[in-house]
Amino acid sequence: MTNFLSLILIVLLLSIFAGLIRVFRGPAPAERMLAAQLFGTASVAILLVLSQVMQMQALLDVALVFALLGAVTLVAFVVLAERGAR
Amino acid sequence: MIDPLVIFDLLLALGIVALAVAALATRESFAMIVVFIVFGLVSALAWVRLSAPDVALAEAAIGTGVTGALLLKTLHHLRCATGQPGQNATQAQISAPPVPVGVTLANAAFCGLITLGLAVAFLGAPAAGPGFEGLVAQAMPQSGVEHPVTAVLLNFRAYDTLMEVVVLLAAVIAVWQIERGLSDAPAPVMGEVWQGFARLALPAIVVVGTYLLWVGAEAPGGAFQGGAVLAAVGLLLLLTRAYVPQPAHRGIARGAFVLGTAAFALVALLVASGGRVAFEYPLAHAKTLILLIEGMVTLSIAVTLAALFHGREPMALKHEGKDDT
Amino acid sequence: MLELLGAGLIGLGAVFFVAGTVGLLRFPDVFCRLHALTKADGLGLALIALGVALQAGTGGAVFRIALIWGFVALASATCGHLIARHARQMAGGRHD
Amino acid sequence: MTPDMIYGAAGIAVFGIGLVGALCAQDRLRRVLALKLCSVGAGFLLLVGAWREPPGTPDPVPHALVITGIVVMVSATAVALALIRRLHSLEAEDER
Amino acid sequence: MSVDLSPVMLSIFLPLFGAIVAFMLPRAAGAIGLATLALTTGAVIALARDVLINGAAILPLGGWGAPLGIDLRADGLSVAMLGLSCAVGLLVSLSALSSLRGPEDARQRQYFWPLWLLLLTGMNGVYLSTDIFNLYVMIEVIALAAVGLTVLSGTTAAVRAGLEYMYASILGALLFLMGVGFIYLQLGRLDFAGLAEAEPTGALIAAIALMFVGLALKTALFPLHFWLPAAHANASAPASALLSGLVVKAALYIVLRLAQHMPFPSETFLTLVGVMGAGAVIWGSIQALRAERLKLLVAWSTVAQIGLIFVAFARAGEQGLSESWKAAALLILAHGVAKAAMFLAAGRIKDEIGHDVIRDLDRAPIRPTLAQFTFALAAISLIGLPPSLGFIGKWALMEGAMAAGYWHWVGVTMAGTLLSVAYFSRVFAGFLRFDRVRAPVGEHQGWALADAAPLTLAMMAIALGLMAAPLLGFLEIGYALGEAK
Repeated sequence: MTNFLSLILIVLLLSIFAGLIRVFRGPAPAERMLAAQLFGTASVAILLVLSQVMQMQALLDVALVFALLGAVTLVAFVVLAERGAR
Repeated sequence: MIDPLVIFDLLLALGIVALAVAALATRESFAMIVVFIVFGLVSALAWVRLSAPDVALAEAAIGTGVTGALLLKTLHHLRCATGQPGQNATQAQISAPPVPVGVTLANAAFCGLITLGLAVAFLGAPAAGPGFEGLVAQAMPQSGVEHPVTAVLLNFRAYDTLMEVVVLLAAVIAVWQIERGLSDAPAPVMGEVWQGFARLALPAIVVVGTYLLWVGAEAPGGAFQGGAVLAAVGLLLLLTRAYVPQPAHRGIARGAFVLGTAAFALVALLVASGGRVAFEYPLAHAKTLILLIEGMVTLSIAVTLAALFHGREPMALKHEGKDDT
Repeated sequence: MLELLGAGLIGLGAVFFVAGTVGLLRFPDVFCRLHALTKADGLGLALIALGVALQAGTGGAVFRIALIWGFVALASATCGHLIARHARQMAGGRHD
Repeated sequence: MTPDMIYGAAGIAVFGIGLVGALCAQDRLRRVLALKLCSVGAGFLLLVGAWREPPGTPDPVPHALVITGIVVMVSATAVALALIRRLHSLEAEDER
Repeated sequence: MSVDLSPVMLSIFLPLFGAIVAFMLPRAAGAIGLATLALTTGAVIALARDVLINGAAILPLGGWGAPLGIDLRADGLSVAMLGLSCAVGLLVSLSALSSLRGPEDARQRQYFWPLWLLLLTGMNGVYLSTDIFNLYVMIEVIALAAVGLTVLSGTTAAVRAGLEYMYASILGALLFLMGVGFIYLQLGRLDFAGLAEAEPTGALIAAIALMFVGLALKTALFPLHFWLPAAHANASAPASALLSGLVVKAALYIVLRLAQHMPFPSETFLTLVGVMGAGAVIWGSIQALRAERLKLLVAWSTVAQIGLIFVAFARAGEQGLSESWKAAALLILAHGVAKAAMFLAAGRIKDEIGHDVIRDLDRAPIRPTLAQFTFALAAISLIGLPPSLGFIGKWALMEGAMAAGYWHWVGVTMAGTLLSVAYFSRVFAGFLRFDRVRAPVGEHQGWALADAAPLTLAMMAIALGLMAAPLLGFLEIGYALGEAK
C-alpha cells in the first residue's frame, strides 16, 4: 500500500512540475495564477496522501493551512495584478 | 527494488533546486514571485518529509504566504509609482544596467567553490550525530506542555523566542519609520461571489488560527503558525480594502505590536522569585503561563505581520484630489 | 476492503490531477484552461480526500479532511471566478 | 539514500544558488528573493541535522531554531522591501 | 514574594521595556529614552561591582542550564563592552536630545528612541550571550534597528545606503546561521562550552569560515566593507556615532569570543585574516585621504581602524588568542569611544558651518571651536598618541607582535598610524587656516550644551588611557571559561 501511495505522490509532484511550464510561458498573469491554483490544490493532495504514508495526523493541519494560504495568495495575485494593470 | 518514497524524495529535492534556479533566472518579475511561492510550498513539503511539520507550517504560512504577499505588494508599488501602466513598463527602471558577464561568471564560480566546500564539509559531518533529543526527553515532564517543539520555543529556549518577537517589533517600527505618506490606488472591485466567500472564509480562517494556537501545546502548531494564519485575515481585509487603517487606530496598533513582547518579557521577569531565575515558570502554572504568553504573542504576530504588509504608518494624509476611501 | 477502495479512489483522483495539468498546458486560451483546471483538480482533490478519509478511519481525521475539502472547493470556485474576471478585464482593457 | 542525505545536498545547493543570486542579481527585488533562498538552504541544513533514524523521532531543538529563523527572515525581508519601495518613490521624485 | 532582578537581566530588559514605552508614548520618547539609559547604566555599574567582587556571573535562563537552555554570562570583557555601550549611548543620547530638537525633526525624534533602545537591547544581549544561535537572533535585532537608524534622515542617499547595509546585514546573518547549522551538525550543541571541547573537523572548519565571513561582512572588514562608508556618512550625526562607535563592535566582539572558544583553524587562515586587516588599513586610509567630505573621511577611517583590530587577531598565533585578545579588546573600547566622539563632533561642525566639505572648512565664517577641539582630541586617540586609550591598545598590539617576531604586523600598524596622521591632518589644516571672519554672536547660542556630550566622550577616550592598568585587570576577570562560578 505504501508503495502504491508513494507512486501517487510522484504523479502528483510531477503534475506540479509540469504546471510550472505554464508559469514560464504565461503569457498573461491570469495563466500564472491558474497554475498557482493548481499548485495549491495539488500540494494539499500530496499532504493528504503523505499523512497516510508517514502516519502523521498532524499533516492534516498542515494541509488545512496550505488550503487557506493558497486562497489568500490567489486573492493577493488577483488584487495586486489588477491594480498594477491600471 | 528502490523504495518509491526515495524516488519521491529525490524528485522533490531536484525540483527544489530547479525551482531555486528558476526563481532567479525568470525574467518577468511576476513569474519570479509565482515560482518563488511554488518553491516555498515545495520546500515545506520537503520539511514534512524530514518529520518537521511545525516548520513546514511556519514556512508555508510565514516564509511563503506572507513573504510572497510582501513581494507582490512591492512589485505592485514599483509598477504603479512610476505612473506607467502595463505589465512590463518599468522593467528597465527596476533593474540597474547589466554588469559585465565576466564579473557575474567570476561571482558564480566563487559561489560554486564555496558550495562545493560546504558540500564536502556536509558529507564529512557525522550523520544523525549528537543532539538535544535526550535532554529534551528528560526535561519534557517539567516543561508544562506535551509537544517538544513548543516546549523548546516557549520554555527551554524561551529567551530566543522573546528576542524573535523583539525582531518583529523592531521590523515594524523600522518599516513605519521608513515608509511615509504614500497614497494608495483605489479599492479593487471584488464582486458578490467574493463577498459571499469572505463572509464564510474569514471566520473560518480565524477559527483555524485559534485552533493552531491551542493545539500547539500537544501537537504541531503554536503561536507563530497561528499568528500567521490570523495575519492572513488581516491581509485579506487590507487587500480588499474592507479595512483601511486610520490615523486614529495608531494607538491600538502600537499596543498590539508591543503586547506580545511586553507580556512575554514581564512574565519572564516576574517569575524570578523564591529562588527561581528569569524564564523559570513554576511547574504548577507552567502551562497556563505558556498559553498566556502564546496568546499575546499570537495577537502581536498577527497584527505585526499585517502591518508589515500594509507598510507605512497610517497618517492623516493630505488628499491630493485623489479618491482614497 | 475499505483500504483497497480508498486506494482506488486516490488513484482515480491522481488521474484527474494529471488531466487537469494536461488541460492547463494544452488548451488554447485562458478560459478553456480555467475551465479544465478548476473542474479537474477540484474533482481530483475530492476523490483523494475521500480515499484518504476511508483509509484514515478516525473521526477527527475524517472531520479535518472534510473541512479541508470544503474549504478548497469553495476557495477554488471563488478564485476561479476572480481569475476569470481578471482575465476578462485584461482582455477588455487591451481592446479599448 | 536516506532523506537526510538527499535533502542535505539539496539544501546546500539552494544556499549556493541563493548566494550567487545575492551577489549577482541587479534587480533589487531579486536580491531579496535570493537572500530568502539562502535562508531556506540554512533551514534545510538544520533540519537535516535534526533527522534521526527511525523516521519520525527528530531532535526538536533545530525545529524550533528554524521556526525562529523563518520569523526573523520575514522581518528582515519586510524591512528590505520597505526600503526598496521608499527608495523607488524617492528616485521617482528626484527624476521629476 | 519579591521578584529577584539580577543586573544581568536588567541590562537587557530595561532597554527593551524602555523601547516599548518610548514607542507607545512618542511625545515623551526623549525623556523615556534618557531615563532608560540612566537606569541601564546603573544596572551595568551594579553588575560591574558584582563581577569585581565575585568574579564572572552566570545566569541559566529558565533554570535549565546549557546546553539545553541558554546561559547568560557576565565576565570582565562583557561588562567592559556593556559599559562601552551604556557610556557612549548615554552621551550620544544627550547629544541626540539637542540635535533632534527642531519641529521638523518630530518624526525622527519619534522613531529614534525606540529604535535606539532596541539596538541597545540587542547589543547588551550579544555581550551577555553564550549561545551561538542566540547570538544570531541578537545580531538580527541589531541589524534591523541599525538599518532603521541609518535611514532616519530619509534622504535618497541615506535610504540607498541603508538598503545596501540591509542586504549586507542579512547576508552576513545568513552566513552565520549556516555556520550555526554546521556546528550543530558536528557537535549537537550550540553553547560556548561545547565549542571549547571540539576537535577541528571539516564541518567545524566550514562553520568557522562561514561565521567569520558573515561577521566580517557585518563589521565591514576589507574587502567586505563596501556598505559601510555610505551608510555611516549619510546617517544623521547621533545615528552615525552609534553605528560607527557601537554597532560594528558587536560583530567584532563575537569574533573575539568565537576565537577565544575555538581557535582559528590554521596558520593560513590566520594570515588571511591579517592580510584582510592590512588591506583594510591601507585601503581605508587611502580612501580617507581622498574623501571630500568630513563624515565620509571619518567613515573610511572606521574601515581602517577595524582592519587594525583584525591585525591584532592575526598576530594571536595558533594557541588561541593567548594575550593578544587584550590588545584587540582595548582597541575596540578605544575606537568605540573615540569614534562616537568624532562623529558627533563632525555632526556639530556640519550643523554650525552648514556643510562638511573638507576643502572649504577654512573658509567658513563660523568657527565651532569646541567641536573642532573635540574632533582633535578624538583624533589623538584614534591615531594612538599617548596617553590615550588608543595608544595603549596599539602599544599592546605592537609589543606582542614584536615579542612573537611578527615584524610585518608591526609594519602594518606603523603604516596605519602614519596614514591616520596624514588623513586627520587634512582636517586639522582646515580647522587652523580659517580666515578670521567672526560670526554674529547670536549664531553661537546653544553650542556649549550641544558640544558637552562629544567633548566628554573625547576626554574619556584620553582619560581611559591613564586608567589602562585597572581596566586591563578588570578585563581579565573570568576570561577563562573554567573559573566561572
